[in-house]
Amino acid sequence: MANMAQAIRMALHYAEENLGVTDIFGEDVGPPLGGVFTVTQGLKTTWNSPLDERGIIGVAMGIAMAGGRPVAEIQFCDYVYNTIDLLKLAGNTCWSTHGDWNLPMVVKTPVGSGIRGSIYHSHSFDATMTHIPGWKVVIPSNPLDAYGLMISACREQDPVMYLEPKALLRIKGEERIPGEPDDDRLLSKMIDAPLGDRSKWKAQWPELQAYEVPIGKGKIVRPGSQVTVVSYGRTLPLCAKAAETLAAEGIDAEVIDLRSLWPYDWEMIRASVEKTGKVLYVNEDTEVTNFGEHLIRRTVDELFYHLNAAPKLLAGKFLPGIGLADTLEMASVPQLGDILDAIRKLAAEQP
Amino acid sequence: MANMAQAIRMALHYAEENLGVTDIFGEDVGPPLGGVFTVTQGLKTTWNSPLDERGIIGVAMGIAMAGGRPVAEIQFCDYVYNTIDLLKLAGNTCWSTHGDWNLPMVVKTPVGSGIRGSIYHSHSFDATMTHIPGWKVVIPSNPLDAYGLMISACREQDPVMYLEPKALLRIKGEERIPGEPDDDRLLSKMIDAPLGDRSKWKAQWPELQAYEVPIGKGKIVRPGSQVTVVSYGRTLPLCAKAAETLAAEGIDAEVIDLRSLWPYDWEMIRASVEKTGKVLYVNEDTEVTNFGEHLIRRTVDELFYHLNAAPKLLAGKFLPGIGLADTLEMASVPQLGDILDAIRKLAAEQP
Amino acid sequence: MSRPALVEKPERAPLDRELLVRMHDLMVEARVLEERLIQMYKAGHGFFWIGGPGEEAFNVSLGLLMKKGQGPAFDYLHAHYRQSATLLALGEEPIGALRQMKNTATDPYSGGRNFAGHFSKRSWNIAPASSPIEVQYAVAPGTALVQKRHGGDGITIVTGGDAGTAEGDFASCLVWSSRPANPLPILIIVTNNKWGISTASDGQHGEKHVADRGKAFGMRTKTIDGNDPETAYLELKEAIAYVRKERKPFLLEANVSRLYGHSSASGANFVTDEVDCLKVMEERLEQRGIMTRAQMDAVRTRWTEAIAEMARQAREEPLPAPETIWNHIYSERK
Amino acid sequence: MSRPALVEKPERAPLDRELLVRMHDLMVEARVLEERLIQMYKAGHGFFWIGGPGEEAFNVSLGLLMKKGQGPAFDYLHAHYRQSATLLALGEEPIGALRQMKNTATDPYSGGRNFAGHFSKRSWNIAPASSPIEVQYAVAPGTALVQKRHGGDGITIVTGGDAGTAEGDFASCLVWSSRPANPLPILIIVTNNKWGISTASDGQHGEKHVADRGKAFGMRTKTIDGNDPETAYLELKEAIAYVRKERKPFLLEANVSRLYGHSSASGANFVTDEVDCLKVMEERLEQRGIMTRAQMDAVRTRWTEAIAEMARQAREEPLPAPETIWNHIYSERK
Ligand SMILES: Cc1ncc(C[n+]2csc(CCOP(=O)(O)OP(=O)(O)O)c2C)c(N)n1
Ligand SMILES: Cc1ncc(C[n+]2csc(CCOP(=O)(O)OP(=O)(O)O)c2C)c(N)n1
Ligand SMILES: [Mg+2]
Ligand SMILES: [Mg+2]
Repeated sequence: MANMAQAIRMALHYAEENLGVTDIFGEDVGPPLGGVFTVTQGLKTTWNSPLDERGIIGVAMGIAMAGGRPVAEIQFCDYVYNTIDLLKLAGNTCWSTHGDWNLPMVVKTPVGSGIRGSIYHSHSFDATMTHIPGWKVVIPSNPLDAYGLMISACREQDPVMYLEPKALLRIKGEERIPGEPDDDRLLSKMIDAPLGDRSKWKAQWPELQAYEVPIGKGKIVRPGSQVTVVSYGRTLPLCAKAAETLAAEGIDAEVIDLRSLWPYDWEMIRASVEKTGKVLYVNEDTEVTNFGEHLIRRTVDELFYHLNAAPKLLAGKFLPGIGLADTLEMASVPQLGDILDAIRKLAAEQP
Repeated sequence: MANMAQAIRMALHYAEENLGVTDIFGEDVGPPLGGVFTVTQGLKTTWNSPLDERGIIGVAMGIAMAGGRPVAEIQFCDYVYNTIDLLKLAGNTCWSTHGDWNLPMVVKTPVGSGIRGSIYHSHSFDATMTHIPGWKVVIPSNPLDAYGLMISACREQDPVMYLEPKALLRIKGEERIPGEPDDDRLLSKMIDAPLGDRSKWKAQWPELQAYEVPIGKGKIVRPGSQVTVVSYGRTLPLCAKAAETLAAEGIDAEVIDLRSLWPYDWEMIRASVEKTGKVLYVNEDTEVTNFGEHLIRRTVDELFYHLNAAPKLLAGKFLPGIGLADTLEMASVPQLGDILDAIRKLAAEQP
Repeated sequence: MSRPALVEKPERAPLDRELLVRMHDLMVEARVLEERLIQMYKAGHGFFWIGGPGEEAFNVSLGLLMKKGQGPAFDYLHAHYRQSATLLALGEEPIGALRQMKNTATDPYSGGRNFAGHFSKRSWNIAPASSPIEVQYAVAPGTALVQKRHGGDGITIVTGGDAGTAEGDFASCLVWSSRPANPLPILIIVTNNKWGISTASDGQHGEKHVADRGKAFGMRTKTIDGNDPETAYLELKEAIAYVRKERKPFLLEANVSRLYGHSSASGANFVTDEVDCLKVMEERLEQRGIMTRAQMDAVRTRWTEAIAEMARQAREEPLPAPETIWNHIYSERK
Repeated sequence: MSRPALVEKPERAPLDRELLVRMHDLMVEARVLEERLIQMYKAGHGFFWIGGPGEEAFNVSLGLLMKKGQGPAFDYLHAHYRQSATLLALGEEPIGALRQMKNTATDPYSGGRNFAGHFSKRSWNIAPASSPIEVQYAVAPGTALVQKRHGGDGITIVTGGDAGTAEGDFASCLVWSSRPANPLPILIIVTNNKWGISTASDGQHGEKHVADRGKAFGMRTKTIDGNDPETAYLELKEAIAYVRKERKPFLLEANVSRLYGHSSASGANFVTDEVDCLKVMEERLEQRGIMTRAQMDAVRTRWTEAIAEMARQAREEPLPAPETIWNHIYSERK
């Protein structure tokens, strides 16, 4: 099966061919590298931009204004923070002009910890981004969703922020992308750029098919009855794994992959919490003014009398950075053990 | 009594004279204007910077590194969003260098609605700022606190973000700044720049005295027993007024002025909520991934079994901007009527 | 360091009568419109004024020279908040600006949401003017890039003030427009009025001319007297022709005046110590015998009455309804 | 557009023997250190490598010419992540870099928190190197401003790469350093290795020389061959002397090599098609009869052994304890 990097690449190829994507660009996005995570190798509309994130977002807006359909990359979300004003501007352009202009543009950027990225390659961006109105925000946790969300993103008429959990980019999926060949090695031969000289290389694209993951729809990764666990991105597979482990201990957790952060699938969360009465939100952004806190607010706002325990958030510690040493990274953002503990504790709580 | 603009100005004068403040700078901060809200008129270390917010924050950091003590201004917080990376950098410098460097610097910026500022002179900044570790964040709601918080800010060894609720800058206080003259007109004559040619004008400073509002300490503006209302900035006086009004209806609300957003006075909130069992958080930032949601999370985390009703947040609507027309502004951010309704509803709730 | 007041003297053939009369009419229309907006502000029929009195010679010329239409075959304008004269020269009705001032629901640019002078008109490629200084310079290369690929002779035009060039976005515009991999058809304009709100440019600019910053990038550059209507028109014409044909960037700096101060925040009162391009124009028209004082007065009277009438109309139109805040967060286009 | 490889030929009096021998020793020390860091990465004793092999001629010269000490009377260095040779030339022990590579608790620059090459040493005015490209250019004018006011001859030095000059912060540095109201004693350096990760500079830079961007600001500028140790030293000496004395900015661009690619992310393998400044140095020393091949080999052996020993030591030191994440969020200074 394709890994997430390949899945996004295939979706972008599909979008170039079928959805009118005109420019896939950013730092090192074009040849020879095709992206620091190989996500944009072999695509036909890629190009390398100057090292200037403000220019990247600004030019994406301009391309969208003139009828193009850009997918712009910020190499690491850690480097997006000098463009927040432009992201806000992109998000308010339609509203400020009373509907005169809209900006069909996608910005993609790797997020999160898990590759020993130290202070500036470990940031999360979900808290900051969900505070910016006018955008849609998605984050896949497996290759097939990554494929389907990118296709949906490239069909939107408004800005979409596509977050790539970098710890998951190299992980293979369990479901096949529609059109991808059966043989992984064949796939790699077809679409992964070779080592060494690439100047003559061209990707051989499989016959890919449309597949959409609708923006705003979550996914129940594991049904359960006792505790609801809502997560996304890097921590989602850990939550799924924790739920599996805990099933053996007799704890039956329902795990929801939110997939879209804005708009998000409140109906799915609501139905689950009405059933379980207990909910744990898990993400790895720093925990003060965190998007999970929004979800907790909405939970107590609308479901207070369904709750059998206080809703909980497990998130990154409120620290200025994630330290390089393993000891530091492990202590800073949720790991499997932390998730297990949190679910156990919540399951055990007696109202 | 001094208004808030005068109070901050006097605190800055005190800080220039006594706390080693070396540079008060930003766009139009120096002569002839002395700030678009007159806050920096007549001060001796002011100067006008280029129109470049990134330069302003960067240079403040550099000044702090070299042993200066800067107070940098971003003219409106609406224009701070291209500097978030630098604010993050300022906030992580001490941590990243394992304590080698620290940055004693203050950034001040007007925030909030209330002056018909339309899309770009109405922003709040508390949500974004409280998500940035390594800073202290304060926001006064009256002139005396404004004075005391600025003095505390100028004594810190780490970056302090000083938010000025612009709707309150022209409002006079009810308490005297230590040292300010009895006669308001005299004060104005002494420290407000004259109209017309100012090139020969010099401020006549009163004999000001030290007065600190400790960072991290809230204030109970009105004690009460039935509902806790926690607010800050522009909405604080509205909450106080609402509580007063509601007292006549037999609703006894306790109103807390948070004053410091980070660190904040959790002990004060906790004690109050343990007493009332009901809490309403009020601010005017947009309500998704809002700092009030953090406070709600902490409330349910630690005080779940003390609650007689779901804790509530009244905040700005999740909109791309605040529209210029009065009808739009009133509908977008909490007004007195909204606060009255929210308190009434919470007070009436039966567990 | 102070700058020479006139950097360039017009030495070309004068413009023909018809064009000058047309320009004069538009300049008067724009001036009267701005003065009406200021009056509305002062009378409490609006919360804030900012606009372009003093820039009419340059801005009218720009509007007359633009290729108007929608899409990459036509010119894009990424303007700042002093560009009313350009809109009028393109054929826009003044009532839109009055409605925006009064923030009525009928405001065609923002539905009562944005400040005066914040135009937006997609059908003519007028990108929305937004309050943050200089961001338009980061966006503009994007439309130019699509135009380059599209072919034809459509160009992108971006304008902003002198103080704002201190923002990194101005540099980004120079960098992105002059990449050897893809030079762009973009006219980068700086209208230099020597002020940023209250801050004089003298202490802030190490550059002799802002336009010099383009030189390192191998760009054509020029600093012109934007207060002279003929110079403005002819220099713009030449610069636009170059960009249209060569598909390469041009950085043009125009020295202009700020005749009513920065905005209503600084009082919006007429200043007497700056060159008034409308006066320059009228003197020339009289000297050359193209129009008489009486004819010119008649033009002003005509516009004053017409625009006063429009202002009365705008004043009676309703504000947007509160619940409309929820409209247009996302596009309704499919 | 491609650039001339050598922009400037050294035509001055050669440096004296003693200095050349000292420079050689430091260049070898730095090269051996970087190669050891790469080895550590490849052996799994570190997660990421980035550093400055190929820049030793320039970076050693810079360190030798700096005025070392704490506070505004001394020079500030706002460097990026390829500056190890400068630190060594200032007298820093190599073991610190090894400790940072191994992210041990003893790492003197970040306590095991930051990547290799991210130095910080307040007692010598070494500002923390941070990963975001170019932000140091926005910060550096701040230290220079304090130095200007302080008096004396301390200056601020800021360094960064060629690709990064596309960020607005580079322009901010030029703007803030050259304000007529307060020109600053700052040496603005760009080390041009013609690459930003995988992106060749040819397609991205409309400027013939990055240094030309300073000209509009009335700044002294120069583009030099940073691979030639003598040129580098002498040009730096002149530029530093100018800034020290005149209290004005200077923009210096040094063409340098990137001998092990961008970082470990691109493999960190030796490239054979770029000039190696250490080879240039050694050929010169041999030609002039200052050192023999055998003497130079002995220098390398000495450093190789010393640094290998330090690496062994660093490898055995413990990682920071988990609970230390909470330390230094705020200063403990009072
Ligand atoms: C990013 C940003 N910072 C600050 C402001 C506040 N502001 C509005 S206009 C202005 C001065 C602009 O000067 P200039 O660029 O010369 O344009 P002018 O108004 O003179 O035409 C300032 C500082 C803003 N609108 N945007
Ligand atoms: C703001 C920012 N954007 C992107 C990156 C990722 N990145 C690290 S190094 C680099 C290339 C830098 O090139 P250059 O400025 O020429 O310096 P060099 O590495 O060649 O010395 C990039 C894009 C970053 N660190 N910071
Ligand atoms: Mg100006
Ligand atoms: Mg480089």
